[in-house]
Amino acid sequence: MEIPYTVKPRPDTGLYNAKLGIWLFLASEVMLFGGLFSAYILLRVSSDLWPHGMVSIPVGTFNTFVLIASSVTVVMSWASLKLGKLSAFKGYMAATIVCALGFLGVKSFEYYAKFTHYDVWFKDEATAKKYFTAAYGEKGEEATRKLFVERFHLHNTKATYDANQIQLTGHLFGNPMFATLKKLTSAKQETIQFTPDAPFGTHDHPKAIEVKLSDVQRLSAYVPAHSTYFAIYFTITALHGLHVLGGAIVLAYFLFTADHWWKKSPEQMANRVEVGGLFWHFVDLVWIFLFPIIYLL
Amino acid sequence: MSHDHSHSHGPGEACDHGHDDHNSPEYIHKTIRKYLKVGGILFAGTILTVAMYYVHIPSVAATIAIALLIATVKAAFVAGVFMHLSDERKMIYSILLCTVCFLISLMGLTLWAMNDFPFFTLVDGKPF
Amino acid sequence: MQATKTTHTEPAHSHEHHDPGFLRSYVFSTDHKVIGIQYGFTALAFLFFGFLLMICMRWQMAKPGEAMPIVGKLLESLLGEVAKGGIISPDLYNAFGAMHGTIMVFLAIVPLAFAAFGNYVVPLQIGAVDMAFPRLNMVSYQCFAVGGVIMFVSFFIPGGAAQAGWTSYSPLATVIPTQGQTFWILGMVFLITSSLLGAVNFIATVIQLRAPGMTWMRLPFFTWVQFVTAFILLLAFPPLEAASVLQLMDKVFGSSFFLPTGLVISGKPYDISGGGSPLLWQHLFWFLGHPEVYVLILPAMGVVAEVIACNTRKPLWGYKSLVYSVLAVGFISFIVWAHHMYLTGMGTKISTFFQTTTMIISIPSVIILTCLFMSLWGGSIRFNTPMLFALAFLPMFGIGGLTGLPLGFNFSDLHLHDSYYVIAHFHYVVAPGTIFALFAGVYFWYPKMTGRYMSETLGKIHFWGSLIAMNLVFMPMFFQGLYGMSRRMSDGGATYALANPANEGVVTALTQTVMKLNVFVTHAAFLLLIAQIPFIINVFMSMFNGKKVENDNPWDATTLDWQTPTPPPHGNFTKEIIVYRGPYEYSVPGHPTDFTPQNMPDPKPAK
Amino acid sequence: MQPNPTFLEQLKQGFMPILASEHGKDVDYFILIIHWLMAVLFIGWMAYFFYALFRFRKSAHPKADYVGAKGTLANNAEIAVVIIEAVLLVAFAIPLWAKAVEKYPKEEDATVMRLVAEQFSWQARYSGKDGKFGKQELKLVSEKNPLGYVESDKAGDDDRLSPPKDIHVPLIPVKVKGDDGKERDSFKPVIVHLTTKDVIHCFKVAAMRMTQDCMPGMSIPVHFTPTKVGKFNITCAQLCGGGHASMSALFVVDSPEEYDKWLAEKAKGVKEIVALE
Ligand code: HEA
Ligand code: HEA
Ligand code: CUA
Ligand SMILES: [Cu+2]
Repeated sequence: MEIPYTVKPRPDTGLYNAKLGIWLFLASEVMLFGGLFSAYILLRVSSDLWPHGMVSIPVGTFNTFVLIASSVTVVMSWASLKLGKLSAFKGYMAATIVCALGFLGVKSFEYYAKFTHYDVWFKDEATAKKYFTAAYGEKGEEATRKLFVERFHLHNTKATYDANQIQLTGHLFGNPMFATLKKLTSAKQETIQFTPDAPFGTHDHPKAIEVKLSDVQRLSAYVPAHSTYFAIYFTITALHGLHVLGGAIVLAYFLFTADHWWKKSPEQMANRVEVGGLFWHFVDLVWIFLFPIIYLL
Repeated sequence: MSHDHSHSHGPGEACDHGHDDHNSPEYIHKTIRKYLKVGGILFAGTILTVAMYYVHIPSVAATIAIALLIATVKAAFVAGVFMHLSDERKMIYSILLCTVCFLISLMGLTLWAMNDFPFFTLVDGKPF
Repeated sequence: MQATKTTHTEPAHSHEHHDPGFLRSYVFSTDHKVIGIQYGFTALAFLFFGFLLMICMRWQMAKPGEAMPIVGKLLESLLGEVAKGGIISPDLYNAFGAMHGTIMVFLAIVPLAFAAFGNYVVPLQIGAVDMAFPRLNMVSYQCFAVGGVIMFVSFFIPGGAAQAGWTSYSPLATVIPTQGQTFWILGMVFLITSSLLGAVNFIATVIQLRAPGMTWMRLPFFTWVQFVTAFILLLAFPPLEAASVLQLMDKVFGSSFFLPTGLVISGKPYDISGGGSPLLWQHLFWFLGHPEVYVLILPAMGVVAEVIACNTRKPLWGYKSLVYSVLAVGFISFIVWAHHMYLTGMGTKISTFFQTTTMIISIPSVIILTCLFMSLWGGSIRFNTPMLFALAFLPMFGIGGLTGLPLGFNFSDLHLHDSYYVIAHFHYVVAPGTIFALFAGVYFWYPKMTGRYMSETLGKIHFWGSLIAMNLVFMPMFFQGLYGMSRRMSDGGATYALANPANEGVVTALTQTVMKLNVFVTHAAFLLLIAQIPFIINVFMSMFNGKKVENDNPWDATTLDWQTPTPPPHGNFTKEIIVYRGPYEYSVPGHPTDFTPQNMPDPKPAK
Repeated sequence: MQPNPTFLEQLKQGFMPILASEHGKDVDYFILIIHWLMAVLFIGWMAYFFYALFRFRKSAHPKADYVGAKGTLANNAEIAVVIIEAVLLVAFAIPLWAKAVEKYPKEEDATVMRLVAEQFSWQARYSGKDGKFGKQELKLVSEKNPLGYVESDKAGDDDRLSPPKDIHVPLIPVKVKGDDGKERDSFKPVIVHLTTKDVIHCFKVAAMRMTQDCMPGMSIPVHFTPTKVGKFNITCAQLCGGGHASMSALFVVDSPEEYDKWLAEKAKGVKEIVALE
C-alpha cells in the first residue's frame, strides 16, 4: 500500500500532500497567533498606561537580523538541494540552526535580565517620596517622575501620572530571580537592599538603599505577574521561542539524516526541506510583527 | 470553504511542465538572486523601523501606522518570495483567504464589541 | 531527480508484509480504520462517563442535600471531602457540571462524530487507501488519549476537577484555589492539538486522495460535512488554544490577562497587577464555542443524510443546496459567537450585528432540514434501526434549532439567558439530535466494520426507549426555564422554591410544579440510562453472534465505503476504483437494481 | 397566601412568572409570538413528515421515484421563514432592545442605586437626599467597610447601605410622556448600576424580565420600571462558585411610605459603618 502524492504533486491541485498539510497547519497557526495578537491589541487599547522601552532595542534588532539571516539560509539550503549540491545544503542548514540557537541564546539572556529586575510600589505617597529621596537625593521625586514619564511616553499622550502609581526600579541584593513580597516576608526578612536604576539620561550608579518591607505595597520582578505588558511579552515571545526550538529540532533532523535521504529519495528530501522551510519562514514572519509591537511601539 | 472545480489538467499533463520549469537550474539560480535581494530588503526594513523609533515621530498613531506598514511589507516579502506564495496554487490561496477573513473578524468584531458599550462603564475610573 | 528509486523505499515499508503484531495492529496502528475504532470506543466510554456524572447531578437536584445511596459512599471513598457523607457538595456538583460539559463536547461527541466516523468512513468514501498522513493520525489519537487521561485524573487531585463550567469564565476559573482548572487547561491543549492534527489530515485527505473521477460534486454528503467540520476545527480552535495559554499564565504565573484591576476576593484585595479583561476570555472562548456547536451537529447531519438516502432508496433531494448550505453554515458560524454574550453589557449596534448573523445562520440550517425532509417524498422507506434513529433526528433537531431562535434575539434572551431554556435548547440539538444520529451511524456502519449486523430487536427497544426518555428529560426543562429557573444550580433551584421559608411572600418563587419537574426529569434520566442497556449489550454481543452479512454491501448502498471487502483490509480496496457518477444514484430508471454504485461503469452501448 | 398554581394553570399563563415591569410586557409578547411561529412551523413540518412516512413506507410504495418531490412547497416555506425572521428582527428585537436597554431615563427622575455583588451576596447603595454617591477606595475594603467608603468624602455622608441580600425600591406613580407625545400614568423608573467585587455574577429579576451580568472592573447600568408592589427574587444567573445556587436576594418593591421606613430602619448610614472600625 502506497499513499499517493507524497512526492509528486497531484495534477489537479498541483500540490503534494505535505505541502498542503503544512499550509493548513500554518493557517491554524495564523489563527493561534491572531488570537494572541487580538489579546495584545485589546489589552493595550483598554489600558490607561502602556510602557515603552522596557526591552532593549539593540538586542531585539540583533535578534531580528539573526532570524532574517536564518530565513535566507534556509531557503538557500533548499535551493542548493534543488541544484543537487548536498554539501552546500548542509552548510546552509547548519548556518540556519546556528542562527536559531543564537536567537534562543540571546532571548534567554534577555529573559534572565528581566527576571532579576524589580519594580517596587510603596504604601502611600509620603512613604514613596521618602524612598525617592533616599535613592536619588534631593531631586529624588523629580528623577523618579522622569523615569516614569519616559516609561509611559507621557510626553506623547494626554495621560497624567498618579503619584501613587510611581514605582522605584532597580535590582535586589544578590540578584535573585522571581522574588515576590510574599516570598520575602515569609522568609522572615524585614528589609531589602535595593539598588535603583540610573536616573533618566545618565549612567550613574546610585547606591543601594534599604527598603522596609512593611512600607512596600507591591514588589515584582519583570515577570508575567508584573503587568499586562510583561504578561503578553512573555507569553507571545515564549510561544514564539517554542516554535523556534521546534523548528530548529526538525531542521537539525533534516541535517543529520541528509545523507540517508539523499540516497533514498532526493526529490522527497527536497520536499521535506521545503515544508520545514515554510514553517521556518512563518516563525520569522511572526517575529517581523512581534518585533515592532513589543520592542518599539 | 475552498475548492476549485477546474479539472482542466488531466493526469500528468500541463502542470508537469510548470513543475519542470521550476526545477530547472537556470530558474533556481534566478530565484536565488531573488532570495538574496529580499534578504537585503528585510534587513533594510528592519533598520528603517528602528531608525524611525529613534527619530521620535510626534504622533503616536503615525508611529504605529508606519511601523506596522513596514512590518506588513516585510511580511509580504517573506510570504511572497521565501514561501513562494506569489506563485502558489489556487487551493492554498483559498485556504489562506478563509483564514484571513476569520482572523479579521476575530480581531475586528472583538474590538468593536469591547468599544460599543452604551454607557460609561466606569465611575471615576473605578468600578464602584 | 525523478523518483525511480522505489526499490530503495521497499525496505522501509517491509513491515507491512509480515505479521505486524498486536501492538502495531491495535494500539500503535496507523491504519485509519483501526484509529477510527479506537476513537469510537474511547469516545463512547467518555459519553457514558459523562452521562453518569449527569446522573449523579440529577439525583442531587431531585433531592438537594440528601446523601446519594450506594454511589454516594463510593464517591466519598474516591473523592473524599467534597462528597462527605455521600452528599454531592456544591463544589462537587460544579466540578461534575463543568466536566459533563467538557467531556460531552470535547471528549465524546467531537471524537465520535468527527474523529471516529470521519476516520473510518471518509477515506473509504473517497476511494483512498488511507489518510494522507497516517502517522499524524496516530499521533492525533494519542494526543486525544493523553488529554482524556489528564481530564480524568483531575477528578482525583486534591480539591477536584475544574469547577467553573465548561465555559471556564475568568475570573472564577482563575481564583478558585484548586488546580483542577490547570488540569482542564492542559487537557484542553492536548485535545486541541489532537483536533488540529486531525483537521489538517482530513482536509489534506479529501483534497489530495480522492479516487479518479471523484469530483467535488460527486463527494458523498457525509464527506462534505466532515470536510467543512475539519475547516471549522482548524480555524476556530487555535484562538481557544491561545486563550487557554493565557489562562494558564494567569493561573500558574500570576499574570492578569483576564483579571481587571481592583478585584476583592473574599474581602481581601487580590494581589495581582490587574489591567486585564474578563470579556476577552469570553470573546476568545465563544469564537471557538459557537463554531464548535456546528462541529457537533454537522457530522450528525451527514450521517443522517447517508442513512436517509440509503433507506428511502432515492437520491437525496437538493444535493447541491445541501452542500452550499453546509459551506454557508461553516462560514457564518465564525461570526455569530457573541450571541452568547448579549447580557454582558453589549451595545445596540454590535448586538444587532450578532443578532442578524445569528438569524442568517439559521437559514442554511432550515434549508438542510428541508432538503432532508423533502428527501422522504417518493421514497420507498425501510424502517430499520439506523433509519429510525435518523428519522427521529429530524424533529428533535427541529425543536432544538427552533428554540435557538428566541435565544438568538437579544430581547427575548433578556428573560431566557442562562435559564433551563438554554439547557433544553442545546440538549435537544446534541442529545436526541447528534447522539441519535451517531447511534444511527453505529447501527449503519457496524456491519461494514465487523461483518455482522446488530440485533434489530434490541435496536428497536433501544430506539423507542431512548426517544421517549430523551423527550421526558428535556421537554420539561423548557417550562422550567420559561418560569425563570436558572441553570447550574447545585440544589436544583431549591433556594428559590416556594417551599423555602426564606421566600415567604415572594411572588416569583419557583412553584411546587416547577420543583416537581426536577424529580420528574431525574426519573426520566434514569429511564434513559436503562434504555442504553440494550445498546451496550448489542454492541458487544453482535460482534460474536450477530447475523452475518450476506455480502459486502448489506444495505445495497451506492457510496464507495460499501464497495470494499468486509471488514476492509489494510489499504481498503482490492480493485482499482474509478468513479463514474454522483453519490446517491438510487432507483435509477432503467437500471436493473435499485442502486447504482459510484464505481460501476456505465453500460457500454448506452445512447 | 402565596400563589401555587398547578401545571395547567401555569401553562395558561404561558409558564411565565408574574410580570411586574413595564418593558416586560413587550418581552412576554415577543416571546409569545416567536413561540407561535415556532409552533406553526413545527406542526406544519410534522404533519408533512408523518404523512410522508406513512405514504411512502416500503410496503405501500415498494419502488422509489428517482426524481422525488418538486420543490415549490419547500422553497415557499424557506422564503416564509426568512421573511418572518427578518420581520421579528427589524420590527421587534432591535427597536425594543434599543428602547429597553439603551434609552435611559434621567437620573433625577429615577430611583438610582448601585448594586454590588460578591461571593455570595448582594448589597445596594443609595445616594441619599443629595443624590450623590460618596467616593470609595478599594484599598479600604475590609470586613467592617465592605465597600471601601472614603470617610472624608462629604457627599457620602447621607449614603445608605442596604442589609445584605435585601434590596428595596419605592413604587412612586408619575406621569411620563409616551412615544406618541401624550402623557400617561406610569411609575418612577429604577436605575441599577451593577458591579461586582470578585467574579462575574448575574443580576436576574424574573418578575422584571431583566437579566444583566455584573462584570468585575465595570459598572453597568440597567433600568426598568416596576409596576407592582411585591417581593421578588433576585437570582444570580452566572456560575460564581460553590455558593452560586444560594446567592439569592430579595428585590422588594414597596409603597413609598414603607420604603422610607425601611430606609430609615434597616439600611445603615455610611457614618455608622465606618464608625464601627
Ligand atoms: C449542536 C449544537 C447547537 C446548535 C446546532 C445550535 C444552534 C443554534 N443555537 Fe445554540 N447553543 C448550543 C448548541 C447549539 N446551538 C449550546 C451548547 C449552547 C449553550 C452554551 C452554554 O452557555 O453553555 C447554546 C446556546 C445558544 C444561545 C445563547 C443562549 C444564552 O446563553 O442566553 C443562543 C443565542 O442566540 C443560541 C442560538 C442558536 C441558534 C439561533 C441556532 C441555529 O443555528 C438553529 C438553526 C436551526 C433551526 C432554525 C431549525 C431549522 C428547522 C426547521 C425550521 C424545520 C422545522 C422542522 C421541524 C421542527 C420538524 N444557542
Ligand atoms: C455534546 C454535549 C452534551 C450531551 C450529549 C449531553 C447529554 C446530556 N446532558 Fe448535558 N450538558 C452539556 C452538554 C451535553 N450534555 C453542556 C455543555 C452543559 C453545560 C455545562 C455547564 O454548565 O458548564 C450541560 C449541562 C447539563 C445539565 C444542566 C446542569 C446544570 O446547569 O446544573 C443537565 C441537567 O439535566 C444535563 C443533562 C444531560 C443529560 C440527561 C444528557 C443525556 O442526553 C445523556 C445521554 C447519554 C447517553 C444516551 C449515553 C449513551 C452512551 C452509551 C450507552 C455508551 C455505550 C458505550 C459503549 C458501547 C462502549 N446536561
Ligand atoms: Cu453569583 Cu452566581
Ligand atoms: Cu452559539
